[in-house]
Amino acid sequence: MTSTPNTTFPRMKAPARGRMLQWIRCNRPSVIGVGLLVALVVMGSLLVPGFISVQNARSILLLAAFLGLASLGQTMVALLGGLDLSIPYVIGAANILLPSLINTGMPAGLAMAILVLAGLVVGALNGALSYKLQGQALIMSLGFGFAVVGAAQIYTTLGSAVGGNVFAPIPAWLTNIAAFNGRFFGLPIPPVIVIWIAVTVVTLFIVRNTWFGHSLYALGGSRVAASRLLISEFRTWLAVHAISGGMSAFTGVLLLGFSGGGYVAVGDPYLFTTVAAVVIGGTSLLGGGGGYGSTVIGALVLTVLTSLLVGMGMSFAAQQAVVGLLIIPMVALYARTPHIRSQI
Amino acid sequence: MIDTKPFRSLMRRNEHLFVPIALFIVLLVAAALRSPGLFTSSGVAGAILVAAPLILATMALTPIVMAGRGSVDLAVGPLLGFINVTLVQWLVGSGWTSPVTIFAWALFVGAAYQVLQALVIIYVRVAPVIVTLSSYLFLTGVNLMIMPRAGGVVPEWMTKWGAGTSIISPVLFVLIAGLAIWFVFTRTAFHIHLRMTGADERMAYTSGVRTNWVRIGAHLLGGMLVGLAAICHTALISSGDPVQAGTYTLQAITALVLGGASLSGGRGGAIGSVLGALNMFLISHLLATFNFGMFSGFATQISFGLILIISLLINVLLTAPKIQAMR
Amino acid sequence: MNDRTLAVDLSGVSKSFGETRALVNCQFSARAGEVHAIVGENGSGKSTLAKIISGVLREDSGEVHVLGATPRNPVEAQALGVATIFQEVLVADEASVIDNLYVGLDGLLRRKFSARQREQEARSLLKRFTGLDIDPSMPVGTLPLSIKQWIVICRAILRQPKLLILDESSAALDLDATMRLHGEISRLRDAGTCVLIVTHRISELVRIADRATVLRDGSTMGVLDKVDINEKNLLELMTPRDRHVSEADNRGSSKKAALPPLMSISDLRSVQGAEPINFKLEPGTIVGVTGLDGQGHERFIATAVGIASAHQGAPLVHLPDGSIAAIKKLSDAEALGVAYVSGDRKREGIFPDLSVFENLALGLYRDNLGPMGFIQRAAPVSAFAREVQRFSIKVGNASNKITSLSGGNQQKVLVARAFAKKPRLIVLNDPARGVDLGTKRDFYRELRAFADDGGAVIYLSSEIEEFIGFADRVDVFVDGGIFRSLTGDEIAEEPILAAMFGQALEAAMTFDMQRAAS
Amino acid sequence: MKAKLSSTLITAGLMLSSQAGIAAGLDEIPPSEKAAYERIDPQVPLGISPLRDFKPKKGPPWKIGYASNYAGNGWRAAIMDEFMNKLLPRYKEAGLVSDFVVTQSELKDTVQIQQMRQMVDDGVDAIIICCSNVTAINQTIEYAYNKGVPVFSFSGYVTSPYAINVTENAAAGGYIAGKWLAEEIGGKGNVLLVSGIPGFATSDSFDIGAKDALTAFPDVKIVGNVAGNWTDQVAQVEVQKFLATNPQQIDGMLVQSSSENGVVNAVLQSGRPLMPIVLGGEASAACFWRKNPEFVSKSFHFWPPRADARMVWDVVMRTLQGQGPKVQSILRPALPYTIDDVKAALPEDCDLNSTDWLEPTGDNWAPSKVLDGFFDKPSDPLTWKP
Repeated sequence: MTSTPNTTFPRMKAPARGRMLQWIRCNRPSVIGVGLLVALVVMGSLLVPGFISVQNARSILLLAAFLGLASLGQTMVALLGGLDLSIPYVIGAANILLPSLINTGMPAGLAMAILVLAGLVVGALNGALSYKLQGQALIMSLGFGFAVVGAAQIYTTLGSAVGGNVFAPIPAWLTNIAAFNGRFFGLPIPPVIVIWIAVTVVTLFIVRNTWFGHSLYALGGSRVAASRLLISEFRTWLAVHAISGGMSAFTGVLLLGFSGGGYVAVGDPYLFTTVAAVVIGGTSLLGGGGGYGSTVIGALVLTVLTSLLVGMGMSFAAQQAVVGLLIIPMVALYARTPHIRSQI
Repeated sequence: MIDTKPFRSLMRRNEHLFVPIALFIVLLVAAALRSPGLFTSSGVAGAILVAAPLILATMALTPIVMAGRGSVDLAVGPLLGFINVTLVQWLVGSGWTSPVTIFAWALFVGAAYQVLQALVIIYVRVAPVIVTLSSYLFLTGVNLMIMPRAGGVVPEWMTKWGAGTSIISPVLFVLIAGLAIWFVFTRTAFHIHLRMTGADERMAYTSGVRTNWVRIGAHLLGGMLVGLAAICHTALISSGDPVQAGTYTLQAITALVLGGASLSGGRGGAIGSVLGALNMFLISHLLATFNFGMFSGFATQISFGLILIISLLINVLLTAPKIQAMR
Repeated sequence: MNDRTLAVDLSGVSKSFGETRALVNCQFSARAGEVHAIVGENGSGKSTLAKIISGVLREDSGEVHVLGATPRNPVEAQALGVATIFQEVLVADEASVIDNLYVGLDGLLRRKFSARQREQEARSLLKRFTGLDIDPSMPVGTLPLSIKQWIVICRAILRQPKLLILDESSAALDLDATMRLHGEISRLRDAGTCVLIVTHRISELVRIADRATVLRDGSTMGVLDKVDINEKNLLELMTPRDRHVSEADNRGSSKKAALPPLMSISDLRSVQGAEPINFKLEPGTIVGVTGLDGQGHERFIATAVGIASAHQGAPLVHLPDGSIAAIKKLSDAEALGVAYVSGDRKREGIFPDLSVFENLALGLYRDNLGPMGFIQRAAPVSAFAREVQRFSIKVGNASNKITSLSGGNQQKVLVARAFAKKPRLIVLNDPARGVDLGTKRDFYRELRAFADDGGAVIYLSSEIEEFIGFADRVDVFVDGGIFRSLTGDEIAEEPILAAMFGQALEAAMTFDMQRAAS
Repeated sequence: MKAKLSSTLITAGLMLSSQAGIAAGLDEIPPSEKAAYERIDPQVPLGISPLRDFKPKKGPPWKIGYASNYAGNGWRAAIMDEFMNKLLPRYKEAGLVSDFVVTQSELKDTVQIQQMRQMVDDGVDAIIICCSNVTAINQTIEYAYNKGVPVFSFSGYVTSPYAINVTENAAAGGYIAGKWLAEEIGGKGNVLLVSGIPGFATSDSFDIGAKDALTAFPDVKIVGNVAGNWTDQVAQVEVQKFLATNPQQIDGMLVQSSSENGVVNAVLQSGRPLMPIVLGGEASAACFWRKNPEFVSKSFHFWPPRADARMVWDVVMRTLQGQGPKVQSILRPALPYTIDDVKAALPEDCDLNSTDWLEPTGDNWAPSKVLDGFFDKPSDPLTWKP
């Protein structure tokens, strides 16, 4: 499940059992994540009536899909040891700009493409300017987020009586993508779930089989060693931020079907939940380990957990507190920082 | 002939304050032109009242950030909110309203929670940014559980604080108390330990600095300042609010960066933080004079974003030649 | 063993880091008022020993007595009177010289010295050692490395230690400075301080040590008294009897015919103001590059592969078709068939999270991209098999993380990565740092074979012994330029040493004669 | 148990407030309007107005400030439009208003406090606020009052003794809505409560009233409460999330208006059968109703935006003119309307995405005659002479 490009060497000689243990050791975060996921589902089926149902599974997958799509960029930035705090703002900006563009008479599909492209550009710009900052790069992304969402809100408010949010007729097909009763070629699956699966498969394939994917892990492991292999840190840094911006914009436009209108705060929950999904999945924020496969597990764990807690009658507030408490033990399991004694 | 050496070394040590000071002067001049009302006694009083929680929250972040390891405290806003709602809901709700109780509670809760975070960072050895992220989510949830919606009342003696009609006000005294705590702290050797730990933890550790105590101390100090910030915030809104205090996190981080502190540790101080917070206040004050109407909220946001970006870039330009010289 | 005069007394101390056993049942003791050297090859455990004595590390088992107690951390060690100067120059660049000197000397809250006292003491201390009048309020980041090294030394001296530990601390100092340091060490010794010197530089300790403890593979091999401290005795104890370097004579078989060079460098200045460098490298030759630390040889290596840019001129590569191309950046070197291997494998070598296979294959993927830029694994897989065989790398499972291998095997993977690219010229920056002799021998053998097949090698090392019986030529750097090129029988310890210290060849010869006579 | 507790609290509160009212200013209210003060939120101040003898510092013309705290829904947009494009030109022409200053604080109390203080310092003559936090800006209102700047809160009250509240009786509105919904679903079933912004006056009052109404229906259970922020998009997202994570049956939606269209869409998207939903005046939801007349039996004007805006403007002008408002809080009752009213207001091919509002016809919300009754020296503000 993990997307670390630790290619299995073709001629493995170890006996099957040793191989299994070996694999578990190498993919400990994923194993823990999947174990947690299974445990949560079992608990849900025991504690919450109706937890194991097509309806509930569809709901969980739909919510996890948005979180998963929004977390893709965050995962890649985290692999390089950074954090992108502009994600919620870019989501919000795309979410209000799309209906605003539709209101000008532009076809929705074209508007979506333009916005995803704009997201890529904004992300790349963020990456270019934050590259030199290293430790403070996340603050740069925050500043970028503020600027982008502020600009988008001013743009959409110009000539409109509504400030910030945008009202517009949303095409039925776009609503269908994100709706619970959405249908994918007649199947009762909201298309956004299919989109998420497709994005996941493509991402895992690309990371495993392209120079870019390998560059990510090489840079996360050791910047200098990577530069000796002619891996450009700048280009990769730029690329992951561009991807993050593009995916945020993509999530933002897809969420329009969910929100029914441009709603700038639709991205707000993703400020920290994307980080939580990345961390719970097992990608170390110190760079190097983990990957999008881990984040997919993390997003599912978070969503199943939320659903379980709601089913057990917990308020939104209590859910948030529980998720907050969960993060430290999860990170302590697989991303403890080394003791200072061992760093001298 | 005048000996310029001490002056030069002072300049060198405070290079990071150039940008915030310059920005502060520009903003003051602009404010004087656009809104002379700010420079009346009630204008200043209002400014103190509104800016005090942010100034103190930014100061609270300062020692924690100075301790290094990229430990910017994301939980500062929700912790401020936690103190705010517990003050209103638990203390005032149970009739404990004496100033001594209120201050003791605010300082104790702030310090205790921060020390807890420090202990997790030290002994569980999880990166500070993750510990505080976890705290952010946890406290945001807990605040809503304690107080599902804004409301409640503050103690009788505090209701007058929010008036902000004269410069010499209780809020000013709390602010001065915060600065005094900071001043005392910088006179101690602990301040040097903190700077050295933040600048190079391995060096400090091997040189015999008790780095764990320093980290705990930094959080303790930060926690006490959060407590004072929470009192000023509570006085400002005269009620409890489980949600809004959360926004102080991003504001304080922005102010901290505007004040020239380095998030990688070792560099920072009260002057920079106070300047950063004041600059934030002045920016929003100035923007409000332009009658942006419905845009005012958005204009503020975009300005903060752009100024943050520019300020970071200027910091890079200032420090870049030095880094090259080091190599 | 509980002799009162013993400043340090360790018995049966073991320490492991995961799979690696750094110390195995190690014995060590040192008296007050002596200079005691801890000697051993890289990776023999001497730094671990120093860290245990200074409280940074805790032993897994055994008894540790330092000045009458067992320090559990640096704070306790310092309270006992231990001061340690670590290998790495640990300074806070943003803080002032004063703060860097006095760090850790205050109480948790109370300051022990007035600002005035600090300022004066710092100024006079630095003046005494560096001869320069340095403003103690300067941020350290703006000072050169050698001054930083002095700051670290002064920090230790300020503490008036009863036990002073120097862990390879003269690395950044020039000869003159080293002498001043030795003077200070003698003064401290005479005042009753126990001084421990951790080093692999034999020449350094011959001059100064009263006694020497030799470590090999984490165990004590023996203790030498002053009269017995000489190169022969030390080498005998440091290296296993069956694996002496000199046995593996991989010197080039014969004089090469005057072939056109693979690389030529003329009037290159890698450092501003240095003597221009002229350098030629013919196929089939192995050129050793050395010098005292900070003499520009490392910078030269970096320039030769395009990691650093030259101040003037550029290295030229002569291609088989007769054309000539310059190396301006690392990608040029790569394109022209010049491979680079670093000995600092933790920083610029391995990728700790990736598998053994990926660590090697990462160097090859880019040359083997398939349609649409997708990675092809066939070529790397066969290259991996070939190189594992060639260097007899003990891989275990190729999909294990590289960190599961020993240091020597990790380094082999890195050298193999360079070989797998089939370069024409290999540049190695101290690749044998911290590896065992068996690995070194494998390197020498394969590099020689590579050269005999028409390749060429530039090999930087700080250990003179490495060149003996291996290099065809040794270029010794002083002040950023090549001070002397040694060939043939000149490739021996004394001439190289003499050159490193900038002495004339005759002086080296007389030095040698004197030794022969005595 | 919980419901019982809250109902006791409400009753206690009602008694308290009515006593206070009698003691203070309730007998000043025109007898015909007393009905609007029933079932009032106990926190609404009902004393004698502090501005009875108010004289403006100067003017006319006056400079009015509008310290808005939100702009993200159609309701606020309609109000802005009424202020800027209808009322302002008319009153400028009459020489009564010179300037209208607007700020927006994005729901941040501290920002609103700063903006209001700045308005006072920059010399506005009166400040209008809307639906804000009940207590957070009280100190600021006092500050303004002391500088001779009256503050008027519309569509929502503040507890400050120095402000005038010009608002609908939201608790009574909530009561009507709750009672109607309980009856609509047959007195039995699960209800989702979609609040406005918790902690803000109108939202809390409405919920108190609604819950009070449901105590009479023991078989109606509130199974959840989400915050719709009075915004369609927010409500749509929140209700969808709720429906996604709660598999149980929902029989009715107790919605605070200005988010009903979002709730309708959320239910439609969830694939569940449509249940009765409380509708306010959103033209979009009304259009859906027009196309599906069987959807609900009745709807209500809880807080019609344009009528609310006109009412507060009227009161501000009268106060500045020294007409002397009698009481702290001027309240209006919710007005029911039916599918016939919708048919009269909207064409058959109405827009399901409209951002317009259905308003009470004519002067029905706050007739001049009625407002006259709340002032000591009543006069039409436009024809008033100093």
